[in-house]
Amino acid sequence: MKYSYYPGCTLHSTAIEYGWSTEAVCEALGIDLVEIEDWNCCGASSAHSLDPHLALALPTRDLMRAQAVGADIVMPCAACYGRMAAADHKMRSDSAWRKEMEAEFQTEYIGAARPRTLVDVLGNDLSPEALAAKVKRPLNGLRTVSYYGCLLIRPPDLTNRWDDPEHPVVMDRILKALGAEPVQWAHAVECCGASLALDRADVVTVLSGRIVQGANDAEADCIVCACPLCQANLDSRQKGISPKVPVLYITELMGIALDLPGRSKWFAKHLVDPRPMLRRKGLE
Amino acid sequence: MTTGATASLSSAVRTSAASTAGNAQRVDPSFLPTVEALSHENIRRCYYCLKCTAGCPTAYAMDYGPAHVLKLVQLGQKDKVLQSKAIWMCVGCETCWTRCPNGIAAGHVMDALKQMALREGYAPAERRVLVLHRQFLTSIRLFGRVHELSMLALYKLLSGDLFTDLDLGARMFLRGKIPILPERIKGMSKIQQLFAKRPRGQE
Amino acid sequence: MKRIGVFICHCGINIAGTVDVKRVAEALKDYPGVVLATDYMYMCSDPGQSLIRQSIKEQNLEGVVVAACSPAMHEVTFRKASAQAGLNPYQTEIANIREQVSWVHQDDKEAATRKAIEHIKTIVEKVKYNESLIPLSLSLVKKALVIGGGIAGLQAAIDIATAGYPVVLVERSDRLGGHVGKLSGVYVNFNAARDLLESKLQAVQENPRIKVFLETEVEELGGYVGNFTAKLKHRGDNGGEPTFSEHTFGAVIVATGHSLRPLSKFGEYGGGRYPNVIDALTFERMLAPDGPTGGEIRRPSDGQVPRQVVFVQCAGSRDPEHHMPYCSKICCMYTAKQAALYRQRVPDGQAYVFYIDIRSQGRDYEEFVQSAMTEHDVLYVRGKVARLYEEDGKVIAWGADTLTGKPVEVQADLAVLATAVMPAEGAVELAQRLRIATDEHGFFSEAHPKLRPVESLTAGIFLAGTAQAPKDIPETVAQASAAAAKVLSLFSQRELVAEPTIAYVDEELCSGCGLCIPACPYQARAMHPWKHKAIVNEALCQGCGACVVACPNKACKLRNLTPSHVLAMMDAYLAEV
Amino acid sequence: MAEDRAPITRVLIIGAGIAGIQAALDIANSGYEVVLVEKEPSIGGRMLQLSETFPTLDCAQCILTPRTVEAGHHERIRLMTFSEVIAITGEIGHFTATVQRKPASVNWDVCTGCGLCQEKCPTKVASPFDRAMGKRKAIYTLSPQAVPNKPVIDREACTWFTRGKCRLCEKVCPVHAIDYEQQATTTQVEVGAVIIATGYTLYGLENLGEYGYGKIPDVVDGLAFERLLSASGPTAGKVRRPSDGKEPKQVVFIQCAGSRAPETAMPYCSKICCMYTAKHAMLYKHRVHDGTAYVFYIDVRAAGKRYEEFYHRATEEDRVIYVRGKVARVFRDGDQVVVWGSDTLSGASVEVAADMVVLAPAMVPHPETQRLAEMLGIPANEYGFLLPLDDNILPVETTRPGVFLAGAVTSPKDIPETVAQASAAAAKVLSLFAQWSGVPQAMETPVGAEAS
Repeated sequence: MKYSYYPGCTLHSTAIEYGWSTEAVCEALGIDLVEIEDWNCCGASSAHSLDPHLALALPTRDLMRAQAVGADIVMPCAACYGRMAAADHKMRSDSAWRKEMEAEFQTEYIGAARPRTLVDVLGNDLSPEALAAKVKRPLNGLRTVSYYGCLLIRPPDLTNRWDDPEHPVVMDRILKALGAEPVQWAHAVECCGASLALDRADVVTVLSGRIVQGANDAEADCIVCACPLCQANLDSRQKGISPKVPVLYITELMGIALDLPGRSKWFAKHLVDPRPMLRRKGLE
Repeated sequence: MTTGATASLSSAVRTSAASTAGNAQRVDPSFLPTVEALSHENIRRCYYCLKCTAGCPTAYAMDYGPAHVLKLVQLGQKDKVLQSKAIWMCVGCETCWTRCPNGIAAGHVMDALKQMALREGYAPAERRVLVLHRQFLTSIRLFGRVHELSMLALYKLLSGDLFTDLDLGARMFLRGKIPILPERIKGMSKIQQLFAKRPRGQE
Repeated sequence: MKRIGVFICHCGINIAGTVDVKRVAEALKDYPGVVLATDYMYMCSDPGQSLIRQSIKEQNLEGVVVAACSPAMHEVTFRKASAQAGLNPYQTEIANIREQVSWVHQDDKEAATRKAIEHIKTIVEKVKYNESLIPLSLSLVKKALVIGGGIAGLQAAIDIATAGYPVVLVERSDRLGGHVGKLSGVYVNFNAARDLLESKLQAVQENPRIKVFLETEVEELGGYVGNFTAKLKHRGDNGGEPTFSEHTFGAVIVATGHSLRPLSKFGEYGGGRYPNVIDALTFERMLAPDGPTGGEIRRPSDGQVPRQVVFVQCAGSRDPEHHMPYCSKICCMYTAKQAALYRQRVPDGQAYVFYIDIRSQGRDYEEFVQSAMTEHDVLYVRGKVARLYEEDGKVIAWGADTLTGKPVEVQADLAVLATAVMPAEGAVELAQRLRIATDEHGFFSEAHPKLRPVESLTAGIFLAGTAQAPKDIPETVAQASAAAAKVLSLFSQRELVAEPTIAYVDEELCSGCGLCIPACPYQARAMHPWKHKAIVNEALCQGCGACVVACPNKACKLRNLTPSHVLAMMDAYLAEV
Repeated sequence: MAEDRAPITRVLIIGAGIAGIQAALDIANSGYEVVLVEKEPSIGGRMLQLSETFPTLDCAQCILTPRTVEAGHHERIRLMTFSEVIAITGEIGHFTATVQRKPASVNWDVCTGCGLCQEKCPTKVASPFDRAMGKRKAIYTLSPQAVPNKPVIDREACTWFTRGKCRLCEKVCPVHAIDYEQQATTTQVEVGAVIIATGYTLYGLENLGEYGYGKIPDVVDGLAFERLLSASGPTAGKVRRPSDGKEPKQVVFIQCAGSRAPETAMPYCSKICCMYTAKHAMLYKHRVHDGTAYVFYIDVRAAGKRYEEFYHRATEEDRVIYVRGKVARVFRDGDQVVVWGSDTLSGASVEVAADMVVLAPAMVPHPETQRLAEMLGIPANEYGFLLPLDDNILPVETTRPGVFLAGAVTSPKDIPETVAQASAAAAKVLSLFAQWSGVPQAMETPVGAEAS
């Protein structure tokens, strides 16, 4: 299985453990990730907030460059996915815009490759049985709550409903295959506060705090997510919440289940250290 | 769009706080059609069911919920809308669009309103939000990718918000999550060309 | 040459606003055969019709062309007027200069005027070739079929049978009463629905002219007004093979009612996964004394009495993006009723109603909703609920408050969704079997939304109740009686009269090839048993002309639209172009 | 006593609006006789005053005129216009109604309806049919399409009756039909059943001082606006404001004028205003492309087939601006009418300097209906709407056997509901008559006998 790979800025920085674990897991599962050559930032919330042209042109450059690989573009970050999906949708639905962009980048847009999120690929292109067959250390007894946030599954006009926008199931399916015990909770699709992380930390503290509290109420051992910004917000805004809840990327848990080397380096990056919990569960 | 119909709006509608109906604020006639054109959203379809507000994660911290913003746009209340906190508090989570019975993406309207506010010189009600967005884009303009360290430093400096989350930043830094040196892409000339382009319709 | 009069209608400004009617009259005045060309404000009005009648007599007209609206509107009107003046009605034709000219060419008055002139000349040519025809007489079976045993079907059956005509009432399920039978009571006066229904059920049971078939559906319907043949399918006993029976009817009333949008369609409200998020009909059963809880309000998850109940209106209504664009009409009122009943039975409980607009339109309806708010202390909150989820045994509802514009959260024990009213299951398939039209949602289409609300577009088939559109019990009952009135009117005729402008076969030319038989969409063609010539079933033929096209020998013709007619019309038209 | 005589299979229908006409046609077309009484000189009622009808925008004249003409010419319908029922006695099967005909001052038996008298009459007065948006002569028909198309003289306006001068109509009438001496006449009709279909009138807007109706000429009611929109109305369908005949560029529509106001006017909802106001605003925009229409409302009540969609069309395609809130005050400012309201949704006060204001008045029953109800012993509610036996399952039946109700006489209703109810009332009458005239022939085969 070959995919064009768009890591996005955070996987080289604040979410470096997501980057490491993604690459390790994909390698172990025989997923060939071909990184887009010289990719640029998607523009994130800032571009679409301030400049509608940049908001589409920046990710379009990446879409154009990804065509060289000739496979679906996989990205671990939900926010990057949102921008790529918006840019791809615009290229497909607005021919005047497509012509303008084709001239801008001197490239024809074929549209054969579609932007997809990493969890979509891991949960849908790989059967749960195939995944389960590779599990070496089942995550027995690990109570997880899956957290999707917003842009992974919304808006349906752009995601084409690859998973249900109100009640997504893909992460639970993966976690079950890993032997974990996904728990139902109410906060799977609530917003963490997203880009207000720094400028309105008070809002993020309220929103993320509510989600983390929800995980505690569900007696979950950890929150499982698939977005660097969500992870950072949930991981960093736990003041006053007890006990603190580790927030793990789904690829990190896959790394444990597949018994991949070098894991401790990933967990050291977390603000809420997951290692005591993992130790307790015999999963370190 | 409807120049005729809306041209007459200005002479007809004034609004104000209830007590001062006499010296009500005048309305920019082109407001509604302009916002519709910029956002590509059909705001007239809103019948104000409030489902967007009810589900909006940040509405509690807004001065007007998203439904109110749409209503004020319908009523041509330009100043109120462009001076509002609401437009800066929207995080673009697309929850409103997902659920709206009339298919309106209120978040896209919020974006159009932010851009309009900037272009027309309205002071942003949430200045720090704007500063962060700007530093984020600056980072892309300089490197093609975001470099957190320089972006955050500039943000702290420009927003005046020097002390919040310093410990958090330090913890992140210590865990090696914030690289010191930026990654700079090769195709910077194209990126800078894109930045140099004024978006159409916004000159 | 035939003496033809041309009458041009202004239709107020509908025609005259675009077409220069004076010029049209002037242009037609000297056209060959035309002895009179005149215009009038409303030709369909009494003076307009008098003008036609008078002109026929004074000018000895042998043909009339009325240039006006679509013949679907007033062909009958003007043919009747001609007949009153002694002219064979089939010598009168309509030139449609409204729908086909003025309404579609409003921005080009000059072209519209020219087109109107061309159009009228074409019809004048047609009239020159028209024969005087006599309407056909068809037999009439004075027995009605009512499909659906809800309150609408019951009422229609009672009214027809009381007037003395036999009725067959078929019901798909194993009991009569439909949705009304499931309700706890009706709004405004809380009268028990059971009692209301009982009086109707009794009337049906006691009337010897009503034959009820339960567990029965209409498998096929053939024939035409006055002479429908229906094949009914009766469910077999204990899962056995179904049995069939055939009947003839003169008229059919379709009263198949409605269904509700399933909870699974509402992802943001849990999509059916939360036991304490229920639909209003389930709550209705909870309120009903003969329901599963004996009238006690107990939430499904644990049988506890809910202390906080959230009512969510417009669940799937007024939502063109995800659900149904229309308003379901009944929810505002039954929600007020349910909330008031809840407060009566759980006096220390709190009821919240989330709504968009309160639609309480009927006698005492407004007052009823007001009393729910003021006397029963039901809290009305304006705004659609964005999300419902269960947490810690509570149903959390996220709404918004109009006045503050801020989100509000209610921690409830039970949520009741007023789900959208949808057509009954299988409505579209039934419509196809009956050959009647539905709208885009599957509700049966009435002949005219204002003045023919209970007639379908197929003669002899009438509509009653929610099968046509969402409506409440009073409206449904009135509509059912109205449909019955149409049947009674029909049955009061001695025989049926049908249009003679249908196909005929020129036996000299027919080679008996049979190509016309499959070409006919109305099963009106057959082969004569021994002559080896095609024949026309005059009752079924609709005059569509498909056989004319199919016939290789030009043996099939339409009365008053023969090749001579068409060629003359083409000549007139092309002469103008 | 009544048992000795066979019941009479003839119906009296009081009121010849769309309800009365529909019931009359249903019954007459089933072979029974109808006496149709109307107090105006011609039939058609309110619907004939309308321009176009929601939600299809069919022109009201176009769809109604065939019915008025059919009723006017029907061999089994006896029209008694310009007449009122002043007494009814008897029981089901044998009612005797006394019908009083007002003096038309024209001998209708000889009048040909040529219209010359109306053309020549020198006296003009505000036309009530046009809601004073236009004028009519002292000798008049309601409209050129009137059924019957015979004029009457308005004795309060005619200068012969007021000042003893003129008699011009008498001079010009080619058939000598004018009869200034004509007296009221009474006729007794014997019927077996009665349908009351007296419809509605409009709440007196003068009572709502804050809206300035009756004081400010450019504040009109919805029915007056219908006449302005009507192709056959006083302005031939052009929207012109009453004060100076100018085309209004800003029009404010105020819903619930007298409805939903338990303390100050009527507590009930008048049901039709939301839809006709949406239609008014829409038609106004069709006529005045550069105009702006505002609708002040409390709740938008668009419950009916394709009604919600119609309302959406008004806001979306025709760009009508909806403001949620009742208007507090309307006053004159120069040649403008200023409207003070507030938008409850945004919390903002809204002030519109309009050129014209259209109020949607509450529907109330005709005062005469009360008298009829008393004569027949039929209960009415406190506002005068007549009460059926049971709202849900006996919506057209009354406490008085043989007397039925149809249309807005029981509560505000729109046209399709009225038409359905009229046919329902007809069904009840047809059922009775069928029983009285014997079971229809060939009915003896037991039903379902041929079932295999």
